[in-house]
Order: sequence, then structure tokens, then C-alpha cells
Amino acid sequence: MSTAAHFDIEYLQYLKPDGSLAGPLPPAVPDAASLLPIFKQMLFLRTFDGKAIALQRTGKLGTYAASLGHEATHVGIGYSMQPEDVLAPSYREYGAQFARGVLPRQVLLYWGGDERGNLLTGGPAHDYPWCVPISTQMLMASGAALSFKLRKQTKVAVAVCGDGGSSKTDFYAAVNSAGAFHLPLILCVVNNGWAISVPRKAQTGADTLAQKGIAGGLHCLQVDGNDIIAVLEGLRRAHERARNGEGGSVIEFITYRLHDHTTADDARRYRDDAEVKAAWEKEPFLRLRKFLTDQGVWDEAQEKAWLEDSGKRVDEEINAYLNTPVQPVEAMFDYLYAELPSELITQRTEAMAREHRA
Amino acid sequence: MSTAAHFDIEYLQYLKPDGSLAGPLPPAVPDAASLLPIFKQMLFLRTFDGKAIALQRTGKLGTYAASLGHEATHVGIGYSMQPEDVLAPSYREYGAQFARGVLPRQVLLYWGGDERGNLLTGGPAHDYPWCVPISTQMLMASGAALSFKLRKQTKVAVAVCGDGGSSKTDFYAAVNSAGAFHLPLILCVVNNGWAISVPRKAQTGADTLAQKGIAGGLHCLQVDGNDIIAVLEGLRRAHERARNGEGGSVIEFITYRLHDHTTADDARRYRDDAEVKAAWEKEPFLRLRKFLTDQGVWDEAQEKAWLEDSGKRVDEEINAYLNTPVQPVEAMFDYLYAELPSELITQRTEAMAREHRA
Amino acid sequence: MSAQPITLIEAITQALAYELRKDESVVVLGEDVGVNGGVFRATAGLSAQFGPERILDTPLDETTIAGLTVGMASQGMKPVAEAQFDGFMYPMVDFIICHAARMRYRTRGRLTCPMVLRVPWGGGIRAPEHHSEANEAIFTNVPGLRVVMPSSPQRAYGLLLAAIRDPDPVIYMEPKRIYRQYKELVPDDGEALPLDVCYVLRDGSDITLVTWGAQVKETLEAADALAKDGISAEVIDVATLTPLDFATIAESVAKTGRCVIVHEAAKTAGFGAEIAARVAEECLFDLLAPVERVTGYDTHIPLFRLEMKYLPSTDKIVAAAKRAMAYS
Amino acid sequence: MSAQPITLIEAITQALAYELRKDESVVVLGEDVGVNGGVFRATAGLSAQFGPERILDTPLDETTIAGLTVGMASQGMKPVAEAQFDGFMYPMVDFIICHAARMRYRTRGRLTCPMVLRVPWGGGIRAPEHHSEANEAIFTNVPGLRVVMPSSPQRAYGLLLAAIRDPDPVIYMEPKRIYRQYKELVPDDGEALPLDVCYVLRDGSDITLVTWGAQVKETLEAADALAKDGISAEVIDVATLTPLDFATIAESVAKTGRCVIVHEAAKTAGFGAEIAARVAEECLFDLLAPVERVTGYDTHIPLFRLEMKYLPSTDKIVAAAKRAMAYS
Ligand SMILES: Cc1ncc(C[n+]2csc(CCOP(=O)(O)OP(=O)(O)O)c2C)c(N)n1
Ligand SMILES: Cc1ncc(C[n+]2csc(CCOP(=O)(O)OP(=O)(O)O)c2C)c(N)n1
Ligand SMILES: [Mg+2]
Ligand SMILES: [Mg+2]
Repeated sequence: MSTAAHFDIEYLQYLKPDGSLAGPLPPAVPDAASLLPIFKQMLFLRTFDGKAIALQRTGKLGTYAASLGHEATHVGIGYSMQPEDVLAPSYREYGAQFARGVLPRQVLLYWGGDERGNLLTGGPAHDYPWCVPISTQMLMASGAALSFKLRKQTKVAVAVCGDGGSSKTDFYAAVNSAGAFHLPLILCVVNNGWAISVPRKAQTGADTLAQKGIAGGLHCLQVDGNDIIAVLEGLRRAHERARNGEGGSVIEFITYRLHDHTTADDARRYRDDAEVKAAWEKEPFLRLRKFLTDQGVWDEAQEKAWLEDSGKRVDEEINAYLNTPVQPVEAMFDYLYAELPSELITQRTEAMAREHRA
Repeated sequence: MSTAAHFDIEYLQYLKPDGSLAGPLPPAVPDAASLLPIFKQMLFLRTFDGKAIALQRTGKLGTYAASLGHEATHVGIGYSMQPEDVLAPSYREYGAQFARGVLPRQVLLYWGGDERGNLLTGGPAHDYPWCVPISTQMLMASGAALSFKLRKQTKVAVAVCGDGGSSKTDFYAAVNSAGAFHLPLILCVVNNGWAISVPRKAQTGADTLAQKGIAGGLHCLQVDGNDIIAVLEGLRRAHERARNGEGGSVIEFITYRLHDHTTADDARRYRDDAEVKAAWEKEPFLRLRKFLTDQGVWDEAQEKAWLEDSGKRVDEEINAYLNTPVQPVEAMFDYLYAELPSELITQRTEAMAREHRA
Repeated sequence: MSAQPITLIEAITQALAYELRKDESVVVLGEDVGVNGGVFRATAGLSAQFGPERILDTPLDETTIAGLTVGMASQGMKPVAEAQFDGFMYPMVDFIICHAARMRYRTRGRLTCPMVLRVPWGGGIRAPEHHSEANEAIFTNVPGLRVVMPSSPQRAYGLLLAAIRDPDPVIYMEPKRIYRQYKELVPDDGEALPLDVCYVLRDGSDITLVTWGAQVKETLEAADALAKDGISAEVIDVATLTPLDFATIAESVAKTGRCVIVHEAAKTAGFGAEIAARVAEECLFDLLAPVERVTGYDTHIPLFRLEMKYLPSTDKIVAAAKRAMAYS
Repeated sequence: MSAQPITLIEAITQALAYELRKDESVVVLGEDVGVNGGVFRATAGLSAQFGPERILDTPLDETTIAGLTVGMASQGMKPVAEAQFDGFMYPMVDFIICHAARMRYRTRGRLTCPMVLRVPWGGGIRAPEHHSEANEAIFTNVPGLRVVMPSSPQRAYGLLLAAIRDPDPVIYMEPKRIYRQYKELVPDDGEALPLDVCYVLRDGSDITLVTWGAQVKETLEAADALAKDGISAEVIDVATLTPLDFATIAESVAKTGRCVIVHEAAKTAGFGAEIAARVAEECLFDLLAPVERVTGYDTHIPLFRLEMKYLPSTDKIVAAAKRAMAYS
């Protein structure tokens, strides 16, 4: 009889798949040149990804989750943040982490089965480690945001999950608590079409993943996650709201997982080649290169040099990883408690003695 | 730049607090007379509630959760269902259960600390028992609805939680799964303003609780939960959708908890008398009586007779409850498994022996 | 300063207030902990004293409480969360195991999780379903946690202060049956008690009775009853279940040669099993009699009409002790 | 009919297919169990054979899987749910404890919950974090459940059939390290194995080795090694942890006088504690040597570079057995 509430979900796209602009540049991107450092990060990330996969294929790395196709979203997320902000990633947002200073060798150590990867050396010490239990990081980030608000710190918590992750109850708990406490929280849903073998449409009956934020009264936005300009503008708005005390946001980034879920997966079992082929037409890198080249701020020579440089830097990181000595057996007991309880000292001593006997 | 999605939440009210109609009667209510059985149920429920509280105050019942003020919503929910549908209540929807045939003594047995209350004698054998862990029943009902869908049964699962319960992750999981599987599920959120001492506005940043259904692409509706006509019409629409394979609904019923949370609670500690007083102006019973009296289908004599009858029937139920022998000690072991494992037979024997010694 | 004796729950309130005053990174959160002061009144008066930014009413979701708590703790605060009842802790298990217990471990000390989860625990108060559960065992196989249970006003105060100050996550279970059982003088001196010891509440030479939480009362009563029959029982309140101070128990069993373990959780794989196992491993040749466990039955605690028949009683403890004494 | 020997995981697929054919109320649900056939291929081919209405890919939420499962089971279906990995079961704990384990009890038999929760369990496959956990102890203190763990292709088949047919909820944990370790002839005859017995895998007279899951392999190897030194070890695969068939273990210990329990979960309050406790209670005077537990350390299983040092090994078992043999 009457309308109790009304909602619109906005969609942002500036840079079309063909590299042309859909309209004027938004505030987040003053000019083409400002995109150069981000573009270079994207290129570096792709270089890293390829080499990491190769490393896994040759048995020198454990299961690895690639980020192929997600570069604009991942790098954009990292690039939009201030060092004092807190990032709560899932397990593949290396692009965001590199933008925050994390050394690539950390990624390799982690997927190489070494806890020291989670030191995230090079990045802000307060960032969260990789998070395997899906979307728990979203709610943890809400707690981080609550701690900022209570202590009147002007910081933003940024958390990232996938389309699958947006089905997780922890995701909804993050939405609900961010709304209830009006928190400086940005929930980034990287919709890459798949959660391992489960397609986006099997996750939910919702038309957009962005609209999940309505459940908690959050600001909701859907952006073309392969369009770095839309990514940056969407994040700019969300950060501004968060810093101004206007509360939390849910941003859905529409992108595509061009690789298998991880190196342990074989996507051919469940998805069509045609779909993947079509997705390659929309991927984030080519359109941005086209745009930057058209704008005269990038050229082949620059790219060649940068690629070479990137390759060299990644190789250095790989070497650093491969040359990291395995932790001694007692590392198993380290950091379990601030101070190891006496019973555990006994176990630790026993483990060390066994090691020396062996 | 463009709109990705758009939503409206409708609000239903037909019978205003003063007992006058806000517009023509909706399909759910052909005429005033059709409301009489429901009105009588509401009156019976209020009688029961009062006597149950008195029973608790005199030490003859454990903690009891009253339903004062919720009568229209509770009775409407039960009355809208078919026997083959499944009801998944929380812990105070006796009105819905009585409408489904459950004997009032069952309520007393349950709050009197006896599992046999959950037999729900008199009601459909497939209904769920009372559910103490908030909102878990919402998700369980989604599973029930999924079982109906898979077996092509034309049945609806109806689950009820409170405003507080709508914050629970299980509630969101119910919304999400009902949307993903397109289930015949009706999620009833009885917004009575309070979750024990926590007011509705502290639960969420959402303007309505109905809009939580948007997160899963469900049909969403907000109704005046003190207006039995709106309650019935909202439910009629949701049932029709469910039966037609159009999927699930979230209905927010706006009502008010006129009593303490339970008999163990003292609401004066946290809420204003003025608010309670104002709520009494909008409660469901008076407006309906006014309407039915104005329409000439109800009068004082009828009410007197019905009240007397109700009182007598409730007293009979109370007697039946008070005269139910306590279960023997071995009841602790009954129904733990279909067949008691041998170790438990030993424990059971020991418990019985101890009992006979004592 | 409390010159008056106070109950166990008042001791908890007192400890919370002390630490809220002393350490501004401490916050309290949970359902109804604010203006209402908690359904058991554990946080009574704290909202008025410290304001709603220190004493937070959360939305009704235990997953949320757990997740927010871990998030706050890992960013430098010291949250003290409340689960309203034992039976509502289960949705918190994921955050406790996957994040709280591993934050320091996983990040090699870079991030930590100094939090306390308080939870009214156990049966015997004629409460509705899920309000009477003894589920401590769930957390005792989880490395990286401390599981603590006080059994007197003084220990409630001292152990809660220690729990809040501890740099790692602590599950602090409060035996609700004895919240108001008796009063004790509990000076509000901010003195914490150690979290790594079992407390010997009564010395004895014939048999060791090991227990924790609400059953401490029945166990002490059983010791009294046994004394009348000339049996000298030593009573140990475990207090901190994990990491366990087994040395104190071993020392006692070495002396007495007999051990009865009392707890209200179901027997199978209750925490009593760990203590009995340790005795079998480390004190075998001290034992004169088989170890006994006096526990809840291996069924759910029934609704309140039968619950007292489920719980260990003084009688049952005495009977077990006498069975043990029959060996020599 | 499978005339070919098959692996443990193939035996699981075979049992699922058998029961899906036989009983139309059986449905399989979980993440990636459909077209993808499960991340371990346990459900490979089932979607093609039985269709998406019998083999359901769920949204990515374990709470959802648990809740839907209980809802379906309580309305007359027999859902077989999958948790993708051990470390993702925790959000299911609430539904398992509060609803699955209590449905029959709470409603006095009016509603029941015949469900199976399958979960790849344990370490040793060089997997990422939370993919290698031995968390069976969480469920063993919960009345109303059955906790089952197969250790061979034949037992995987027979026990899974029994679990699906059981009228009560079963947690069925699959030792993923031995999913493909070896093959066995497993006739697809629909013959279930009993859920209330421990399996004596090897007779012996000097010492009883008790274990379950993946460690059965190392334990049998240890028995071989011990035999070379003239020590005769009896090996028991517990198979169904709860309700426990302790009689089989007691009988063995009565014969051997020595008991070593092997499991990969952390030691403190692992399920080995229950077995050791029972031995201390019921076999005390049979014991020639202290009970020993060879287990994971009381820390989290580390990431894969160190995980094999965390897990019990044949060496560690042999050493413990020899320590026990030193007593006589
Ligand atoms: C709680 C939990 N359940 C299951 C898994 C196993 N798992 C790892 S990644 C994944 C799919 C995630 O999909 P999505 O959220 O879309 O993220 P994407 O990998 O596509 O970036 C699953 C099911 C997990 N890590 N955590
Ligand atoms: C999981 C869980 N947490 C906490 C409680 C304790 N509790 C019982 S009722 C209640 C408030 C419920 O409020 P609401 O959902 O609005 O329903 P109402 O009682 O108002 O009908 C709480 C917190 C519970 N029963 N279950
Ligand atoms: Mg995805
Ligand atoms: Mg309410």
C-alpha cells in the first residue's frame, strides 16, 4: 500500500573493454599519467603470477592460487589504501599486498608451506595474514574497524572476498555489524564468476552481489572490476565515506578468474572454453595498455624495459625464497603462546632431541 | 553511471490502530466474519498467556516467554498455514501452534522442564520443536523447504524469528539458501522492538528488517504486525508465491513486546514506560475488537462467554500439566539414539539402580 | 574498596571494573551487557560507569561477537566478550579455533589476540534448554588457548584479572550455579592469580579428588563426608584446564595412590579423560586403585525436571571414593 | 561390479553410488560435489549419474550446509553432506551439537536426524593451512553422535554404507592421506559393516597398539618392526570412536598388559585420552607398563614444510612400544 524503503545499486564503468572511455574521468583519476604506476604494478603482478605457477609445476612450490585476470581490482584495492589502513585479504590479493610494500618472496614462502610468509615483510605490520577459512577475514576486519572507531582513529579496514565468499555467513555478519556500528569498513567482493567449480549464479538468488549490503544499510556499489578507473573511483568513494564517518560499503568488482582456481584445480572439468575465451576479451590489462598508449603515456619500449625489470625482480624474489632455510623443528612450538607453558617445553625438547638423533 | 539494480519494499496496513479501515479488504480477508475464528484464537492466547505467567510467579512453571502484544502476528502465521506445511517456531509463537492444533499443556510442559512438551501433541507431527538457539530454526526450515522442493512436494516451510534473530548469521544463511535454491520458504521476522534489552536500532543499520531479503533475491514485505488483516494478506501473498514456485519471502511484522522478555527479565531496567504506554495504543486486540463490533459480528455477551470458555479450557490444560508425572530417571537416556549403545545401557542401569536405592 | 564479602558474580563485576579503569584498551562486548548489565548482572553498572563505547551491546549473533572480538584484539585492544550462555558458544568455535588460537602462531608473533571470552557455564539453575551445558572439552584439544574456570569469589576475581592481562586468548567459563552460592571477602587490589597452577583446596592423604567449577562444592562436601568415615581426601581445583598443571595432580596422586575425577560434562572424552590418562601414563605405579570419573552421563543434560539427577552429586563422589578405598 | 581393486576414496564413491541407487531419499550435498566431483573426486561421476537434484552444489557456507542437512534429515530425507576439509567444519559445530545430536532426544523420537557428514580429515598431503587438521575430539564429548573413521578401502565402503543407513547422525571422517595409498578388492555388494565395533587388525600378545584413521598404516608398520625384534603387537583400529566399543580394547589389554595409543591430533584431550582413561579405570591391574600416547604435539599442525615432523611416525610408535616393553 505504501513504500517502506527504496534502493538503487549504481554500476560504474569508465574504461570500456576496447580501451576507449565511456565518459569523463572521475575524481579518482585526474589524468592518464596518474594510472602509470598502477599499470606497472599490474604488469609486475602478471609476471609474478606466471613465474609462481611455473615454480609450482616444477615442484618447488605447494598449491598456488593465481590472480590472473584480477589485476585491476587487486592492485586498485591496494593502491587506494593509506599505510595506516588495514588490509584483510583472502588468499590471492597479492596485487593489493605488493602495492602495500609486501615482498613477493612472502607469497612464495606461504604457499611453500612456511609460516614466515605471513610476516608480510615489507608491508604494514598491522595487515592481516592470508585467510584460508573463507570470508572470516571480512568479519575480523569489521572488528578492526570497530577498534578504529572506538579509539577515534582515522583508519579504514578493507577486506576482500570472492563471489563464493559473499555466501558465507561471516560475510553477512560483517555487513550487519558494520551497519549496526556504522564502521569505517570496505567490503570488497571480487566476483570472478566462480568459486572453484560453482558458478556465481548458484551462490545466491540476488541479481547483484553488491545488494547484499542493503541487508545492513551499507553503501552498495557495483563496478567493472576489469576497469581500473571504475575500481579506483568506487574505492575512492567508499574510502571517503569511511573517513567521513558515513559508514561502511560493499563494492562488487566484476571480473573473471582466467586461471584454474588454484594449481590443484582443473577448471576444464566444469567450465566452457568459450566462456574463458570471451572473458579474455574483457580482461583488465589490454584495455588499460590501449588507453595509456592512446594517451601517449606508454609505449612498447617502456613496456619491454619494465617487463625485463619485473622479471629480474621476480627472479630475485624466487631465489630469496628458494634459499630460505627450512625452519627448525622447534619452530612448531614458537609463537603458540607469548610464553611457552612448561608442558610444551617438554614436548619441544623431546622434538628437538628426536631431530638431533635422526 | 548506470543502475545495476533497483528495489522497493512495500508496507501493508489495512486496519488502523483506531479500528477503522485504511482501504478495501484484501483477498486474504473476504469479510469481517472470516476474522472471527482468528479473533477468538487471539483472545484464547491472551488468556493462556496471563495464566501461564501467574503459574510461573507461583513457582509452578520455569522461565516463561509471554506473547502479549504479538497475538495478531502469531495467530495469523498459524492460521495461514496448511497442515502439511512445516512450522519452525522460535520459543513464543504459541498462537501459531495452537492454530495448528497443539495442546496448550505442551507449552507448559516444555517451560516446566519436561522434554515431552516438544511432542507438540495435537499439532502436525512434522512441525519443529521450540528452538532456543536463536534463528537456527530459520536455516533448518530452509533445509525442510529444500527437501520439499527436491521431492516435488507442494508444501511450504514457515519459520519465525525476532528482530534480534534477524541479526543472526543463520538467518542470513536461510535467506541466501532460499534464494539460491528458489525455495518455498517464508521467513517471518517478528519485530517487537526489542531483543531482551537491545533495541531494534542497535541490531542493524538497515531501515527495515524486510530488506534483508534483498541480499538473497527474496520477495520482501513489511506489514503492520498488529493489524491482523495486513498479517493475513502478507502471508497469503508469500504462501501463494511459495506454492507457485516463485520462491521465498521475508516478511517483517512490526509489533511490540508488551511484556518482559521472559519472566526472568525485568524490562524496567532498560526501557521507558512511555514507550510501552504508547505501544498499548497500537496493540492488535483492541483494534480488531472495535472493527468486529462495528461490523456487527461481535458483542460483549459473546466475548464474555468466550472468555469464560477460554479460561476453563486453559485451566484444564494447566491441570493436565500439573498432573503429568515427572519422567523417570531413565528418560534421560531415552531417544538419545534409535537403539541405546551398550555403554549407555550400563549407565542407564546404574542411574536406575541409584534411583531405587535413594 | 569492597570491605563486604561478595559473591562470585560480584567478584567478576569487580574484576571487570578494575581492569576497565586500569587499562583503557579493555572493552566489554556481548548481548545485553550494556544498560541491562547482563542477563546474570555480571556487567551491572559498567555501562553507567564506563559508557557505551567501553561496554558494547552487540547485534544478536555469536559469530559476530567472536569475529569482532578477534578483530579488535588483533588491532591492539583487549576485548572481553560474553557469550550469554554455554549453549550459545558453538557459533564462536570457528573464530576461536581458526583465528584466536592461531593469530600469534600464524603470523609468527606479528599479530596477537589478547582476548577473553566469558561464558556462564553448566547446569543446575532450572534454566531452559541450552542454558545448562558443560562444554569445556571442546576447547581443551585446541592448542593456543587457555581454558579457565573459577570456583570461588576470590579465584573468580584473580583469575579474571589474569585472563584479561594474559597476552593470549582465554576462555573463561563461569559456573553459574555458584554465581551467588556464597560470599567471600575479595579485596579489590588488582592482584591477579596465576593461570598455570591447580589449586589444592584441602590437604589429604588417602585419596585425591580432582575437579573444577561448580562441582568444587560437592567435592568439598564429599571430602567432609569422607573425613567422618576416617578417609582423608585431598581436593584439587584444576582452575586452568589447559595448559594443565599436571605436576600438582601427580604430586597428590603419588601421595594418596587414589584418584577420583569429578566433572559435570558427559563422561566420554570429557576433560576428566585427559587427567585420568595422565595419571595412567605418569602415576601408574603410585596407584592403589583404579582411577574413577564421577561425571554427567553420556547423554545431554536433560531439561530441568531431571537435571539434578544428571549432575554429579556428593553422594556419587563419596561412593566412588569409597570404591577406591576398598583397594589397598 | 568392481572386479578391480580400488582405493579408499574410490570405495567411498562406490558406497555413495550404491546407496543413492538403493534409497531415493539419499542426497549428497556440499561445495563442488556436483559437476566437479569434489575436490578429492569423492563424488566423481555422481552428478552425471544421479543428476543435480540428488547431488547438490551448495552456496559456499558451511553453516548453510549443516543447517540444510539437518532440515532435510528431519523431514525424511537422508542427506550425506560434505565438508570440503577438516578445517572448515567448525561453523557446522553449532548445528551438529544443538540440532543433529538432539533432534530425536529433544522431540522424544518424534523427529529424527539421519544424516552423514563426510569430511576429509588429517594431515600429510602438503596442503595449505586448515587442510590438515585432526579435530575429531571436538565431537567425541557430544552425546547423540557417532564419530566414525575408516582406514582401508573395505572399511571405508562398509562403514559409509552403515553410516548412511544409521537412523542417527554420523560424522564420517576420511583420512585423506590414505585416500589413494593402496587398493583393495571391495565388492559392491551393499554389505555394511557394524558401527559398534573396534577392528582387531593384527593379533599379538605383548602389547596393544590402538589407533584410527591414517595412523593405522604407521601402526601396522610399527608392529612389523616390533615383530622383527620379537615383540608381538596387537593392532586395533578403533573405527567408530563414539559410541566406543571399549570391550575389544579391554580384552586386548587384559591379554597384553601394555597399551600404546596412536593418533595424529594434539595430545592433550585428544580422543586417546578417553581410551587411556578407560584403561586406567578398567584394566589397571592388567597393566604391566604405563599407557603411552603417541600423538601430534600440543601445537597446531604446522604448514607443510614441517608437518611430517608433527605427525606420529613409525619410529615414534616403535620407541613408545619399546619403552612399554622395558617394564615386565
Ligand atoms: C570455510 C571454507 N570452506 C571451503 C573452503 C575451500 N575453498 C577454498 S577457495 C574456495 C572457493 C572460493 O571462491 P570465491 O569466494 O569465489 O573466491 P575465488 O577463489 O574465486 O577468488 C573454496 C570452496 C575454504 N577455504 N574455506
Ligand atoms: C544463539 C542464542 N544467543 C542468545 C540467546 C539468548 N536469548 C534468548 S532470547 C534473546 C533475544 C531474542 O530477541 P528477538 O530475536 O528480538 O526475539 P524476541 O524474544 O523479542 O521475540 C536472546 C539474546 C539465545 N537463545 N540463542
Ligand atoms: Mg570467485
Ligand atoms: Mg524482539
